[in-house]
Amino acid sequence: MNARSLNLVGLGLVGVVGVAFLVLVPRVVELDVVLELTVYMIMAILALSLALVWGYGGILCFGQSAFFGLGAYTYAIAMFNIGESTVPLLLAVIVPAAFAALLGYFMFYGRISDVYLGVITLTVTLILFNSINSTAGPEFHIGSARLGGFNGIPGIPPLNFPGNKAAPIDLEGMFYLATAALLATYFGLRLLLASRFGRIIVGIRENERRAELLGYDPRAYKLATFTIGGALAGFAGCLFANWGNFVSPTIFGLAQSAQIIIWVIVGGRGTLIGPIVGCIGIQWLTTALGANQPSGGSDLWAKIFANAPLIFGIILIAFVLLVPKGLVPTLGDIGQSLLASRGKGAKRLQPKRAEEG
Amino acid sequence: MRVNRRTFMQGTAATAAAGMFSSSAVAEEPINVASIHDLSGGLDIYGKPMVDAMTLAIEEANAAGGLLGRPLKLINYDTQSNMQLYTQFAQQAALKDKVAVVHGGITSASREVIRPVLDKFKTLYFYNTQYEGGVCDRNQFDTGVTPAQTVEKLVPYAMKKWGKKVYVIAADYNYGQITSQWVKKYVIENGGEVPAIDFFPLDVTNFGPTISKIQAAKPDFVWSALVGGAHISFYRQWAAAGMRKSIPMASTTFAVGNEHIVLSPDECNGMLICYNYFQDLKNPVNEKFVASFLKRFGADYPNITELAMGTYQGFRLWAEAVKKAGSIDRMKVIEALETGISIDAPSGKVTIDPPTHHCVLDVHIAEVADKKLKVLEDFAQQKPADTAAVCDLIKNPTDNQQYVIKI
Amino acid sequence: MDLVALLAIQVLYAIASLALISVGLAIIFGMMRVINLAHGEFLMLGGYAAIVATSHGISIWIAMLVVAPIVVGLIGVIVERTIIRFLYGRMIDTMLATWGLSLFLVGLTTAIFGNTTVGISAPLGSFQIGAYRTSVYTLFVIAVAAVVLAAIFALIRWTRLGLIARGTMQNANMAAALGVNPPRVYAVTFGAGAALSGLAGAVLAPVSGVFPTIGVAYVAKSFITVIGGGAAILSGTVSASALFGTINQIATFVTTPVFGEVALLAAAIILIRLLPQGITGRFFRRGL
Amino acid sequence: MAAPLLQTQDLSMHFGGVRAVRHVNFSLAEGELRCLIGPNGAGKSTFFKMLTGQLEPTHGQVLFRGKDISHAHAHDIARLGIGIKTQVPSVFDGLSVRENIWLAANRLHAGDKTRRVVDEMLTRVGLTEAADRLVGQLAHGQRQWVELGLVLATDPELILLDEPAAGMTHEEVNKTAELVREINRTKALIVVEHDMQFIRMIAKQVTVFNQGSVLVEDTVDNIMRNPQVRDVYLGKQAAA
Repeated sequence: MNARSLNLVGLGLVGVVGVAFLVLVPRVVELDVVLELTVYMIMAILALSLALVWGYGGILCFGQSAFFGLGAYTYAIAMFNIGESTVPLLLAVIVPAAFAALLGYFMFYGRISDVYLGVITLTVTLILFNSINSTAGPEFHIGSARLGGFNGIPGIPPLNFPGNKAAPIDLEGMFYLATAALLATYFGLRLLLASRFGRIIVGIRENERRAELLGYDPRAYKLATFTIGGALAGFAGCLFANWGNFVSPTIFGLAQSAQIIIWVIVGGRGTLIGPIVGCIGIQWLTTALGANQPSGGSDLWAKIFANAPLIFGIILIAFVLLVPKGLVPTLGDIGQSLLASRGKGAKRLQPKRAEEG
Repeated sequence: MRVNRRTFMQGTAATAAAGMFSSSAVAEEPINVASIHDLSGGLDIYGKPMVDAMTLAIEEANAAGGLLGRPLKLINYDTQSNMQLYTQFAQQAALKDKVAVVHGGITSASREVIRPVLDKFKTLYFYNTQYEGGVCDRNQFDTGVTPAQTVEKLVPYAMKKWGKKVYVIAADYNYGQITSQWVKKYVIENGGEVPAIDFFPLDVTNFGPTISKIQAAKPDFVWSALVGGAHISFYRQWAAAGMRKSIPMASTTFAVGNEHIVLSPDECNGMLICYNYFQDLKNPVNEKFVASFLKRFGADYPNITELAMGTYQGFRLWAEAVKKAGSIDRMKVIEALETGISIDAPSGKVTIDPPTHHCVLDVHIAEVADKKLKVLEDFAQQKPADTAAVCDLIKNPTDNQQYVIKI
Repeated sequence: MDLVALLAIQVLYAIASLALISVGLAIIFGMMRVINLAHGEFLMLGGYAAIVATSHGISIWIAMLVVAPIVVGLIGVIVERTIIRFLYGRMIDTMLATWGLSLFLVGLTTAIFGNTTVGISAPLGSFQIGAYRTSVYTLFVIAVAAVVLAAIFALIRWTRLGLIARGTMQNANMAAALGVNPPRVYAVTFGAGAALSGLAGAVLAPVSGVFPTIGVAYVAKSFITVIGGGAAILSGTVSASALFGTINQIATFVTTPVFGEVALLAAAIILIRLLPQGITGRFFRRGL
Repeated sequence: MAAPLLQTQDLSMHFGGVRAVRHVNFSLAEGELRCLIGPNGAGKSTFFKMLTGQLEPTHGQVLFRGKDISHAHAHDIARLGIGIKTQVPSVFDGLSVRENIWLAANRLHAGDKTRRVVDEMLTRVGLTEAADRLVGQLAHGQRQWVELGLVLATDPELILLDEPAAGMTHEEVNKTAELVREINRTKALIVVEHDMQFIRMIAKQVTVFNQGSVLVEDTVDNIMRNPQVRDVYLGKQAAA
């Protein structure tokens, strides 16, 4: 079996598992699990947005949450003003994308790279956090939507079927929507990465100078990648605002930005399935750590195990030091060497391709 | 202290009955009660004592034989100061754990996240924190004090003591914004003036320029509605600038967490505060409560807070209503609560106010004195007049919103 | 007039505290090209070290100026030996690992100290400027910043360690060429940066208080100061602190603390856009 | 005489106080093959970087077919038809050989045509066997060939080669010289080399750089005899 057909099998597998998941979950599990899975699916779309920007585009973005938050806020504000969800949904994609394009133009055409990109994107998301956080007063409103400052905007109306205000999408509907959106995002990105554009951005990530000397303008490609990433994150933000019916400035915070990075690191940079796995795994762990808290205990060990930042810190350090490629690529490597040893060299070891996954 | 004879009789009867059947109670299916609070992250200063109080309340109830002959099981969620988890855990509590009641939420933001979820999944909700007032929802009960109960008392008290010019500084979010408006209203009603209201986001730690501005305004005293760990540095910088001795301070947020323990006496002695509960309240119910609390959580426990007592009383009110209703069915318990149920709590008598679902309770003005809170004056049975101005759930049982009360 | 004097002190204080919280990071960045995202937690640990020491009866001055830097410096050496040294040359991985360290330290201090830690209050009292009072401690912080910067200047200018440091700042391979043992230089540098952070955290503890998550408030600002300043440790830190401190404090005084913060961050973005190598990448290129 | 393909006028590059390239006036005719020699640090690589837009000159101009490209972006210059093979191979290490060449060919061609061009190029640089291997895993010599393939696949008018024979075996040097001559049938080249044997195999005209400026420009044979060149360059090499 060669790399290409292996790839196709993988793609088919993801498709079958994805569709089976979509169809079966609401029939098999309780509503609370469906709701929880819904938010995992939404966050996985966010993870994919960074997987594209950082994993494939090589753009170190520490502020992906800025676009996620903008998407959520845009949807909320537009929804209170318009009341029918088609336009708000579109705006929730367009506004973050436009913002990403503006910021990207400023950065890439200013030849800012690497660490400085990280600093600027982080700073931007902190500015948004600070600014939105200080809009608690009644004077801060856009149309009929009050920004609410620290408290955020509660009671955001849900999406409705396009054009029909009276038919809001219910909880199960949200699950179908989120899961289908995740699958569509995944396959869409696979297509994008297999296209000329995708191969060029990977080339730019691998060696920007060489790509330039071949006649590609890295600035334009990075800008496009960053903008697509912003649009996807905004879309995820819109779904998130729908899921919880609220949005608050913590969506822009340092903790949220850190989380997205951790998902991608844990799952694996340079893959798509990795960040999805990382995202769902970490989200599940976060929930599990918060639920079933011992009450009234003062045992130090209990405190440590119930302590989310401590555990995440250890995970992040451990992955950077021990599994720097991330889970999925590392498992892939292990699998391949197992296959190779079983095949006793009868088949030549296939090279691991950078855009696998 | 007036004890309502009827509730007293019922209480003893229930205890006796539970005692008789306590052996069978263990075998019964437990009643799940959820606690959803921040136990890590920035807000855990507030969450920790609340959960401890909840734990004690449930252990006491179980020791007395449980409720309706069934033991109680506390399901404790830590939201890690993360709003997303409030939604998730409220969903889990309602759908997976099928709890009889949820106690939880600290900030107004977290309450507004939980409230619609529990409305949707028809699960009774108690919000036990002091807050800005105005929530009107038949599914929710609020056992914390609101500005009309505390600010209204503390403003004239402080003005009489110090003077009529009041500089207000507040945390920049709903609670701070609304509370500062109440302060302004009461100051003006009492013939004073408010030269400025300054708002600070919750993570601000540099107050140097503000302290200069306050000095320039020369107020008779400063009203603080600052909140959270970062804002503690205001009191530090204020004292370091030598201001504590020249301009005094009053607050309805100070010492809700652990501010007076973290700060040295030099930095906060003499500050006036006003709450429903103080650990040092002198009454037999409280003395017994404090003794058992300290026995359970250690004699060095920093401070049994206002919010801890809110949670304890919230649970007791609910338990009382369950006994009265003879069921944990949500509507039956709500109806029982709406009869105006009362308990004899450590803070004094606490009664549900049926139209607002808030509480009628005692408040006390106290002074910070060497890491203790010294009670100066008591005000019996204060009504939630602010929420009552906008909310009547008896007339409009389907009302469901948080009013912004016109001040 | 007295208001102007007061404002001047506050601007100086803002500059001094920015320089203090940034200089440890600047040393680690300038000499090792390591961006330490656990920097805020080093400051936080400095505060805790001072508090624990004072509660054991040690004089507050010794606790702040001696105990805190030693404790955090040692922690820095341990961190360098157990984590950082495996990641040299992998700038982004170092950032991520130190971000993990930052979360870990927040979690650990919360588990050990809880949230209620009795703070230390600012000693030295206050003084009068015209109609205003302000704390003497403010002046003390300014003085500490000045002394720290002067000491670093002397160290870099006149000692062998300083020679190595200057060499490394200009050419990363220089240290090896000078025949020094790079692992030791790195461990010492990282420890020294951590120790300065510990000192800064302790000195600022009486002003801003100490709680496990306070590092977050520091890290973004010091990060921006260092990047804005560029590679030269001293002139970079001083020039960026002066610029950002002034903007922040004046904007805060004229409007609100939020706007002060936003003005600082916006100034930083514009600065990095105009001078991607930082202030010293463009000016004072030969500075220290 | 026809207009030169490439011309520089008073071209200079300063880094802080260091003057890496000083007042260089250089001219290359259509179809010419020129060798650049000079000791390390003479400014040859900096000169190449200015020609390809990787550095913006401090003074002076670069004219390509009469068009001023001194301030153009690297990618625009590449599109005008200048390709460069750098001293240390600059390739896409994380991608396979085929993908590397594809990235170059893709700029000019589409679809099946691209695939055909890639296959041809793989044959031409002798990497058909290794087409699916990751470039990062190849030996140094093979990576040189990959880079040459990249440059050729973009079909430039002018190719700059920075030490193409460095680190090669004698046999490989011969093969490279042959390829360079073959390329020169259709394209102009500037080759930086130290290996005089190699230079003899390919070039007629040689330009000698020293301390940032052009020391002398002459035929290979004359250069070999020039005592000045011997002093600054060959003498040094002999001493080493």
